[in-house]
Amino acid sequence: MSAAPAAIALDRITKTYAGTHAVNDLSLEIGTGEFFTILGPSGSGKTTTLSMIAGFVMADGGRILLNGKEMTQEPPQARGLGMVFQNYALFPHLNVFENIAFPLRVRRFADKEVKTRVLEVLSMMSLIGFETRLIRQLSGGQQQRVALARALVFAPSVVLMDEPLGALDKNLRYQMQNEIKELQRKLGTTIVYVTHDQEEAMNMSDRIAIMDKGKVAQVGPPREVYENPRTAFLAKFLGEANLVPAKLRAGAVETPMGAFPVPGAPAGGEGEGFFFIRPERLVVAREPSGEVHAKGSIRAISFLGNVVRYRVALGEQEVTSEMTSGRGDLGLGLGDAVAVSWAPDDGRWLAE
Amino acid sequence: MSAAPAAIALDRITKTYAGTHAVNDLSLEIGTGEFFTILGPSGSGKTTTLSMIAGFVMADGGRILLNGKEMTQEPPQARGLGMVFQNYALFPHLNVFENIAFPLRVRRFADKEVKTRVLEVLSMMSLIGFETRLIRQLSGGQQQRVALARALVFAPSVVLMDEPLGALDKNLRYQMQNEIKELQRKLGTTIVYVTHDQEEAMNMSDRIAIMDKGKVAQVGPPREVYENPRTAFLAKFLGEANLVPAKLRAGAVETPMGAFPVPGAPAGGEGEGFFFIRPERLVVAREPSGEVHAKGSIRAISFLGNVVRYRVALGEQEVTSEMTSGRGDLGLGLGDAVAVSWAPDDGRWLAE
Amino acid sequence: MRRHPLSFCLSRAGIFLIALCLLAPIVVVLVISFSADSYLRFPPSSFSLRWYQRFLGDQRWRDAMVNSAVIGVMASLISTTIGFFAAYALLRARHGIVRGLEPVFLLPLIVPHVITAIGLYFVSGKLDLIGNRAWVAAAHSVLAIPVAYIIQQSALKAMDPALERAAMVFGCSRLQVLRRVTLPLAFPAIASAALFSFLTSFDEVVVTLFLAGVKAQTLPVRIWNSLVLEVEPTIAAVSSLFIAVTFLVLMLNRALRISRS
Amino acid sequence: MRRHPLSFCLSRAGIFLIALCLLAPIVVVLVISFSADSYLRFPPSSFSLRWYQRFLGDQRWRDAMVNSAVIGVMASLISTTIGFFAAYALLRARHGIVRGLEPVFLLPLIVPHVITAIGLYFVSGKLDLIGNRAWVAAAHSVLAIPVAYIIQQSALKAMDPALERAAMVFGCSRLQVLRRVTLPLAFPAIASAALFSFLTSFDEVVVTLFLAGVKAQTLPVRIWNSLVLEVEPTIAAVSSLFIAVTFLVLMLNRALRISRS
Repeated sequence: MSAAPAAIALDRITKTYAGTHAVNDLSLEIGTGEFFTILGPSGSGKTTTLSMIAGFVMADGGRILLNGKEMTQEPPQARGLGMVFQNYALFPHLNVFENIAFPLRVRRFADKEVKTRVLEVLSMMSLIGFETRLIRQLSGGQQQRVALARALVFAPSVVLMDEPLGALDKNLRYQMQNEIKELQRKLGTTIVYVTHDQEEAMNMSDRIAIMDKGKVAQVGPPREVYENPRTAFLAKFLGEANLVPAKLRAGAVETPMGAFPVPGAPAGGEGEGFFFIRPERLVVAREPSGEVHAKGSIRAISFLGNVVRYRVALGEQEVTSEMTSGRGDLGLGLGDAVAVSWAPDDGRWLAE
Repeated sequence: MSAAPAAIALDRITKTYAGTHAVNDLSLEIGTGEFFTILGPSGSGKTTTLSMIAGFVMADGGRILLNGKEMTQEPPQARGLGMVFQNYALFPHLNVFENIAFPLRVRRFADKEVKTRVLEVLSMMSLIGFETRLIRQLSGGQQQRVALARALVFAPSVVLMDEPLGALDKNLRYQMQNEIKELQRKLGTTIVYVTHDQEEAMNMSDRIAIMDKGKVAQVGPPREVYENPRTAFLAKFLGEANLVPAKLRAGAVETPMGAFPVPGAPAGGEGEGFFFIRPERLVVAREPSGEVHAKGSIRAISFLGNVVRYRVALGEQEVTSEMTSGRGDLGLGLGDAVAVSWAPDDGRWLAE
Repeated sequence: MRRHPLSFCLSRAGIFLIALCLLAPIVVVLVISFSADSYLRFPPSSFSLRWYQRFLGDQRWRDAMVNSAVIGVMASLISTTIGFFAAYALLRARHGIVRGLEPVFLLPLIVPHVITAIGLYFVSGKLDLIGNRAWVAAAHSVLAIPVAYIIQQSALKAMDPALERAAMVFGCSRLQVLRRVTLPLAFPAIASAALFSFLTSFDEVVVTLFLAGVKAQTLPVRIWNSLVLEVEPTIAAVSSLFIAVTFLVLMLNRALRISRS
Repeated sequence: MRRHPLSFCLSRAGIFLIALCLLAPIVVVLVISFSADSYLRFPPSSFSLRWYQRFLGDQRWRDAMVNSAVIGVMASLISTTIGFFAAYALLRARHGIVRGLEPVFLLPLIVPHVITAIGLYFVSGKLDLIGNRAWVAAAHSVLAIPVAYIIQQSALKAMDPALERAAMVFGCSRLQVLRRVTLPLAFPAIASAALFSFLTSFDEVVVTLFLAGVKAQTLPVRIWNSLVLEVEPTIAAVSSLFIAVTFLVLMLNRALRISRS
């Protein structure tokens, strides 16, 4: 760990509502300049965690440090954070310029300085010419940009974002993801991003924390969390997963489809759990093509555009395979006998 | 066309609200037993179209035929359709049994017959044991099943579904898609399904109609609509698309990336438009691998789980490539010089 | 422990003070009603139930109570029915003309009661209806219809329109939709409307003073009239009973709401 | 063309009929006010403005108008301020005790006005405040606070709480949040509350009759008192003016709302 303090350090924070733990003994360190995403199902505590960082909700226990300074009981206005809200929370009684100038006005910046700074972010966000518009005269995408400009105008070192793209449609959403990511890289801002959209989380983040029931279930870079989930919940929550009930015996897993070696499984261990493999690692064909395979028949084929999804019955068990849609199809039909093949490295053992 | 009348025939129907066409001169034929999906952005008229089929909204012009019978001005209760509503629209003052029995009670079925039929669909939907529960005591997924059971209990030949899975989370949603699809295959019901989720539409439908501005922009099986969109709007709306501004000259397209032959482009035609290719058809590598290629440098790499997305700058132009995430990556980094290759068959010419 | 700044304590004290001021008039009436003094005096020197006995032993007070109850029930039935009908019809009306009538249904809430009273008085005098209980109930309905309309209209508005559509798709005619879906779902609001219409009639003074004559005197009017002659704590006793009935009706309303959710 | 079944036509006719009944009392008053007859009579045999002239030429009526206006404005200021403060504090209170006070703020709406009037009368008599305009205004505030509270509370409740949070994150103290965000956004509701509080005071009869004495007689009380003595169409003229003021205030409220959205 470096000598500089973490941008944000949460040290065993807890928040209880009506006797149930919304957040339970949670610790996290977020580095300066990091794009850090908190992902989780609704009710997992991700919004409560963000609210505690912002200061809207006070932790019942534990400590919150921002750039090394204790902030646990400080009100929001003392924390100096930028924030983009879920539905933007732009002030409807102010025009675009005054919305963006708000943090500067409150800080009593001179008019001249306010003007310079606001114009700077306006041009950064391609909003020149919109200064005197009212918020309700803007499209969703423009409102998003104003919210972003307001969060950045006073150059805070940390910006919190609470599902900022939730209200935009697919195409605009993807475009804004890239813009935010590029902006963050350029400005070196630390971003804490809350979302329930996994693709968004993987596309933008340096690290992802997946929360479940008030705790962090796993933290790490997107690829690591995707490829090596620690539990069956994580495997299913991030991406699609085949989870075949299995028994571990002498370093190999026994499944209804047969017994396979699995890398990384505890050599001497025994127990019940799952054999886990991602759909895109399974190859469906008339003949086996990988080192490991199982035989079965096709139950369903769905064309999903960029991929084709096959559901294959292997005895009682059903697995899903996803393959890139080529020109024409593989000539496979419902009920056809096929082999499902994979590389031994692609399977994992998950003890529940 | 077969001798039997279409399950649903819309003949040039029009609906105007306050001077603007919500639906404009729309014609469609939906065959018996077909799973037909209407897909479109919000405001495209898909909900209005479904409302006119159901009879909630009367068409200003045109004709609606159900199984060959003119129904244009008939009220909903005369049309004999089943329907699953967006938020289920289950009756909160009735229990599960009476909710499902509702269509039979209104039709004055004998108590015994009601019981037999309701129990039959209850078991089909795995809802045995829930008969006396109130609706608010059920989970979202269970409510979905009750709504489905109520729509099917009187064996209507046509069932309308208005974003029935919109309220469910990702995993349950996918499971219900498969269940509905299997049920429909077993019962041979004609289904008209409205959604804005493209993956759902492609996964379930025999045919998809994409609506835009009150009109049907394209109709066809999922693969056909995905691979051969008729306009740039359609290419972008269904799936991801690279649309490179291009000029057509003598059967080849001229783009900022170079000039390529394109199959299916009008041989003698000239004009402005787009060169269109799907991201998954572009291969990024250090060396060219396909018959056609362009050289550039990597601008962004995002790991999205099952795929890795590369944004590659080709001069002024940027294209996106999506490749299945293999074990390890290709060893490419930001700024690396790469070649983007594709098969000539994969590109298309779109005249706006 | 959270900190309580001075401003927080001050604002709390302020809230309690204002609440006290709002409560004061009612508390005064309740206390005086249990007075043992033979004239109005606050605080009373000693307590008794004598004024309640005097009240219950007096035929004129008992008549006034019966009048209040009968007129209240009639007014409640009229206003709830008309209010439901109007709310249902106006919500479903697509046409400008009918929709434009909505303000008319709220009018008696806005127009000062004295004015409505004078207007009704002119009409009643001509028709020789002064002192007729049914006519007083009808006059009260003019004031209670807006209340019944608002309560039922907001409930109907909050109802998911997809529920009525579902009933139609599954085979119901308009009347069947009303009977099988709309009425059962609106029941709590209908009950509320009935109770609040009753209270509106039960509490009304101004209009009743003009129309009741001697025969149809209601409780509040009798209180009013007797104030001029016999200023004694009986009135406080009657008033306390009056408050009790009001709260009973409100509790009933609350119980109904809770039992349905 | 759409079909209009019989039931549709009947229901339409019913709606119009009821609307007519609700309008009738007001129309009668308005028509009589323009009568040229020297006694109350409907319909009038001929029309004139004589009763308006008589009204405006009478010092006692003019005094009543001034009293109504002065008391109304005072009551409006008191109730709007207290109503805002109470709504703001109660919405933000997390603790059960303060939250539990909400019903108290609605009490004067529920308790019959006669009761509140009697209670206030007892208090006023003791303090020798009968006929004091400020005291009448304070008494009216007891009735107007619930109105001002409800209007402002629902506006504050509808306000996106993220807006106040945004102001805090961007550096505002609690007081700055109030000044920079909450007050400007609540302005239309504050104006509405002020106007409706004014109307509540302006229209009040029952409480005023007890407290006004001779000095602080308001317009509706003067109408009331004069009804006993001089039943002549002046009253209709005054009533019509009264209705006019009421509608003026409502139109003002409407204009304010529209200009803000």
